Amino acid sequence: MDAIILQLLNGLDKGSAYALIALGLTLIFGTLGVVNFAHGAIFMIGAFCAVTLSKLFNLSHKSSEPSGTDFLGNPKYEDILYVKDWFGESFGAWMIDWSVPLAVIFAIPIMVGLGFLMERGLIKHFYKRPHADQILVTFGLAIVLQEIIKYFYGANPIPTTAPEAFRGSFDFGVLLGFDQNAIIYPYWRLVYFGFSALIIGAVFAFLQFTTFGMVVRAGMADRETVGLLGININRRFTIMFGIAAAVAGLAGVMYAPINSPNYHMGMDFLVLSFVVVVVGGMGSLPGAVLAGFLLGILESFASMNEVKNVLPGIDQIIIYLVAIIILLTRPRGLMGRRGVMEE
Amino acid sequence: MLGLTPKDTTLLIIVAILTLFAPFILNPFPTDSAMAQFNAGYPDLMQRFVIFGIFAIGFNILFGLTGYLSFGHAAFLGVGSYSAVWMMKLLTMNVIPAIVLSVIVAGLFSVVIGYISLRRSGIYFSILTLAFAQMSYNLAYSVLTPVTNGETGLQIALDDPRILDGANAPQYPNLFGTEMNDAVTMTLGPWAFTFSVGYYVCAIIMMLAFYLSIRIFRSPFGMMLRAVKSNQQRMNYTGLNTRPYTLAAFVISGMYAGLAGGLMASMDPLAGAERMQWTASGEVVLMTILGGAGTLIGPVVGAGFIKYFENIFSKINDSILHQWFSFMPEGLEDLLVFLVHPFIGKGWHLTLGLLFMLVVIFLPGGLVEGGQRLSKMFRRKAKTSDEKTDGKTSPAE
Amino acid sequence: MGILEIKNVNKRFGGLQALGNVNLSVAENTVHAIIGPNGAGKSTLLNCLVGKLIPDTGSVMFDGQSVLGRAPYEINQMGISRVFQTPEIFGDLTVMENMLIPCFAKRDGSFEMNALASMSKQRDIMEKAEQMLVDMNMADKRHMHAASMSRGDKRRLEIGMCLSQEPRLLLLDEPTAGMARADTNNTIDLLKQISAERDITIAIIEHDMHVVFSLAQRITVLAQGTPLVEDTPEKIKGHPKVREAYLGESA
Amino acid sequence: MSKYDVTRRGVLRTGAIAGAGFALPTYLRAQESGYLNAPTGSTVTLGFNVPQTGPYADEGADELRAFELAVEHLNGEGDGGMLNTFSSKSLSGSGILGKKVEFVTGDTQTKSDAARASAKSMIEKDGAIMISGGSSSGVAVAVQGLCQEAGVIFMAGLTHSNDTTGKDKKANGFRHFFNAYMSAAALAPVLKNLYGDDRRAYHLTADYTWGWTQQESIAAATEAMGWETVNNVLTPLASTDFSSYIAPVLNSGADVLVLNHYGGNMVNSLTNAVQFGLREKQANGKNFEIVVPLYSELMAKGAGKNIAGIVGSQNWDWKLENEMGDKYAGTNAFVKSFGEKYGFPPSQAAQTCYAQTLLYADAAERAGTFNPCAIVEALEGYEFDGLGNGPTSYRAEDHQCFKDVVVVKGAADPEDEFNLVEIVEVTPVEQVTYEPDHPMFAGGELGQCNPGA
Repeated sequence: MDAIILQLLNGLDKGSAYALIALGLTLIFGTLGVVNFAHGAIFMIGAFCAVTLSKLFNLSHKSSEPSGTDFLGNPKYEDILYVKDWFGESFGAWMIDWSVPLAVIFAIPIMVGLGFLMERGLIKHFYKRPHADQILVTFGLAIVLQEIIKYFYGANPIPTTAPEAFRGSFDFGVLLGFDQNAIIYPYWRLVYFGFSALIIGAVFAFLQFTTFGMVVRAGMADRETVGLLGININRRFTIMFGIAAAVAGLAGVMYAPINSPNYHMGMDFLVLSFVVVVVGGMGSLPGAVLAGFLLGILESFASMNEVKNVLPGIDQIIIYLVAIIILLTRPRGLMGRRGVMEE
Repeated sequence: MLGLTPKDTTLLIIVAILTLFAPFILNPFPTDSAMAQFNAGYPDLMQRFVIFGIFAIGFNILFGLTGYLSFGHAAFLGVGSYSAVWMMKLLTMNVIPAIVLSVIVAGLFSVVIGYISLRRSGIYFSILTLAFAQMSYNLAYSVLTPVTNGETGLQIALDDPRILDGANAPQYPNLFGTEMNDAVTMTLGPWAFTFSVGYYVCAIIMMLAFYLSIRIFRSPFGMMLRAVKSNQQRMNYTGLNTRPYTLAAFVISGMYAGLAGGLMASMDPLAGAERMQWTASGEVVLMTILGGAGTLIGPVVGAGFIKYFENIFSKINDSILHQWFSFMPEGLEDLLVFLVHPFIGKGWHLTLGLLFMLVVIFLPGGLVEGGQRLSKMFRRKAKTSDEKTDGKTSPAE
Repeated sequence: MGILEIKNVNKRFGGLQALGNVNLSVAENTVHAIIGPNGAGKSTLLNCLVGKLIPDTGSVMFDGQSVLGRAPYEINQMGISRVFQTPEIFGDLTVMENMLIPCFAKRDGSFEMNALASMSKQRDIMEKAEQMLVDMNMADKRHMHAASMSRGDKRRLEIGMCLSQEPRLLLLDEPTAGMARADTNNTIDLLKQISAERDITIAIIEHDMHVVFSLAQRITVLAQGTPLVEDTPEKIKGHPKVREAYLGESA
Repeated sequence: MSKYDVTRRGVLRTGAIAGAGFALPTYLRAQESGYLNAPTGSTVTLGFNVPQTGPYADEGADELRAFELAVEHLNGEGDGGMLNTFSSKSLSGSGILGKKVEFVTGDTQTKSDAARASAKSMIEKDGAIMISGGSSSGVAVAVQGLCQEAGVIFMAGLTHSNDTTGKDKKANGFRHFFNAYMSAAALAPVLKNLYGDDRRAYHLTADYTWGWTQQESIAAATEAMGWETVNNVLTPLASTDFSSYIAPVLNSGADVLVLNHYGGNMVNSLTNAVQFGLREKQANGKNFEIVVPLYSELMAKGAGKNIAGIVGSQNWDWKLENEMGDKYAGTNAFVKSFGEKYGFPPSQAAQTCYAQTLLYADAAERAGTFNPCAIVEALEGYEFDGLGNGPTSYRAEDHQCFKDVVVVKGAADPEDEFNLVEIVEVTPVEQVTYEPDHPMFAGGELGQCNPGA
């Protein structure tokens, strides 16, 4: 029982990451009709915003007096952090400790700006082109973006830590009356889950309750009609692209402490997020979220020993197996609309 | 000739000449010159050009004609490779049974996957094929290791049974005794040209495959496939059942992939699981689109383009750069090396990514369109009067 | 006994009764029009005939055989061809190829694996398609991309494609919708000619009374999913129920 | 054998044309020398095949640096590095057999296929006479097989699977790096000292060949000293998030977690395990411990603070000579020339690649020819010292090097990024030696050396 609760929790947590990425992908697809293979790269860049901020905070100058010798026997000078110089010892240390949450603020303008730039500079010219062209050009862009990151940060993962306060794990088991250590879950992952829920909620609320959102939703349903109403749908779509980029970017920022970011983490998530989106149904936001959680939970359960003993290797294929079963039983995924991306 | 229109015959002949003389064409630089780095006329790469050409030609029969975008075609290539290596382990090192089996097995595999995946269309179809291929890859890498030898890939070993081979039979892939690795090198002054048996076996098979693809493109069947892409609704209301047409196209292209896989294993008896990964499936999509989907020659051009980058650009390193620019003054040399450095060697992905973007942005029809534009430009200059709208008979060339 | 017999057909979409007890008989070699205000169920009825929708109850018999539960292509092979409201043609193909495809479908059935057959060896089909192009007066356009033609030409092509299958029943769904007057008249003339020259039954769904009254030999008026009246054009013109249905709509 | 016959049959026919030909390219004349790619000019070409793209690109870059350094030293440039400490004195800094050493590089992409394509192009196009490098066992085994077929020497880079010199061993292939069995044999006594002999271990194992051989080795070695293996869970290679595998560990009755992962898998699984707070927990009344049998500097860097206190094994460490004495001579010489050139100390991958290059060059020098069969003969059973690992021998039966294994631990408070791991102990070679027919290495034949002509 405790094992099942644990995996359910884990599935929700994994699912929240999937849902968040799929949500951004669906926003772009649903509003602009563009298949964006660079979405994973945006997620990756988000994670590198966290890395960059933490590197900025760790910028240092050398002390004037040597404090020992380095590995070659040359004198070594201690690094003195600028943030500590400028903001004082304790506040500087706090800033470094909290660099990931702080990076959220830092990342929003960067990601929105990147989104605008991508949409205006590239994607805009591809609205009327076939999906195959969109895939190719965004895939090319994804490669370029990740190679740029690799050029500056290397191929090795870069450890990025959560604030001290969120390290360690929370013992749910005790809360629910199980033994100690039966159900433990890391604080930061719980934070991530909450953060995802917040972002997903915010996106839905934005689309549901603002006039801007209403127009965009109308545009998702029928672009031509909305265009005929004299509303400048293009500008709104640019903004939507920015928002989608920000959603993916923030997902990346917060993901950084969970797994050390590396330059190809976007590609790792790309296929998965497409599967999530398609299982949810192309163009359906609730579908994307639902599918994200569903696949996250199923993946968690498939990695349980009890399951793996019966079906060896099931955790290798569960996502794809579920995708096949769902697509064969529900032609347009869980909540897809007729006629979208079927031609 | 051969049941082709004069135009197609010309194309076939041009391709045949290019393939047969590839060892010359691909080695334009003297072996000792600095530019020799760009020579691609060595057996392994030439074999790869034609093998991936076959793969892309087959993929194009599905994608270019019917518009169904499969993201899992590498699975058939992988399955073909595995069957070929198994054939060479169990039966004989002669490549014929290996290649035949790989085509058959890939065909059967694609019947199953195609039958299921073609119940859906558009992106749903793409994801179904992707899911099947990824499942095959993941399983081949782990649980199926007894069959696939997992991470390392399936290799031949000295103690394999090979029941048809006698004691003195060749130990490497061969065609009735002639080994695939045999080669003749011709030296002409500073130039060296290598003619390998394996390459010519691949090349002849590719020409056959290319010829078949022209026939398919021009046949009523090919027209039906284009009709599927154009308007499925009208197909149905014209009394035509689209499902068998698409399935047939899927299986044909799966068999092409199997053939490519079998050939790959025959040239180098190893079958690795990575051949089935989604990136490998993506690669053939890129090849086809880059060259020009739906055109006859485009996929082959795209395949050559990508393989050239992968094999030639990745091998350029800084010391080679320094050699190239060594005639320049020191500072300028360093600057140039610094500027070029991110794009070569380990940066070849970056160059490839940029090229994808440039081609798609400026040449929506792929490299073939680029070629057509160029030749049109020249023709227009040559004789402006001879402009006719005659070339419209068929968009597929 | 008509060539097409529709009996007691009902179709509901959720709470909406789209078709209620439709009974209709189309006699062989006539032009039969089905008219009715918007939302009268004309398109639903048509979709039930071609296999796109399956009615909840009732039967649809074509030449003594039920069409229900068959796929569109099977129904087509039985001898029913359909012309769409917006012309459905193979836009990426040439006009000639558009004409060839139905000829192949007529000769070879719903699927034929002729991947290595040479097009130029298909003499009979080439000639037939060529003849149909001539008949449709578009032989000069044979190398054009179908998508680049005018709407009227597309309509003519589509009708030609249907005819080259030698159907026994031709279904037309508002064939002149969105057309200029001249194109509409051309289409009327074409259909008249077809009806006169060929052994063919035509069922036409139409809004435009001008078209209906110039073509139809019998007219069924559909309102709220149920046939109101069925009669000759002359009688329909003055029928009070029809006026009511139409006036009610326009008011 | 008539493999890679570029030459034998080639020249028969080209003889006629050769009248017009002059300046025969260096690598086309095998039939005269009796082996493939025999260098005839004033240079000899080595092929360095390392991952330049993909997750192991940084490790590949470090290997490449070491190769470049080795080539420099062989050609008499720089300070000579380990040439000065190497027990064999046949290399004089004038290249190999008087020929200047040149090299070509390629990208393995950490894929068997790509690695073979790249190696083939070096052999066929550039005339490389030896291939070295690599950062994973799958690639090593695949390229080793190719080199055997082609008839050139393969000096393996970083490859840790038992199979490389076990069931997939080849006469033309040589491995300097240690293997999973040695890791296990070296770790077991240290683990016993640190954590006692009554432990219950939970294994997470990467679900591919290397992972399995390592898990098998570690389980066998730890069980022999009294540990119990509670569970072994295979994790997909493509996993990036290991939380669902880590979550049940604490409640399984285990008190040690063994991570049989490498590279990105290891960085992520360790990060996840530490995230779950396993290291602060108690199980069975003992502190919960994590073991990572195969360590590397780059992985340590990727995992950051999470590695503090976690034990593992290495082939070599740059602090070896400083901390463990003169026995490991060569280490400091190498660190000095590498550090001065690149600004940071070399990784174990760099050291193994550097040593392999020197060993090859030395073997050629001693054999007096580049003929692979002569080199095989020169390397088989060869005993040497001064390359940083202490006295080492290349066993003739399986072409595996036997030397001491370094057991390391993540530093709790590293003074800089070069001191992420600290040396716990060096397990002497006797403890890690096994019989050539040990069941974990059985199956496979070395076969005959192949000179390719």
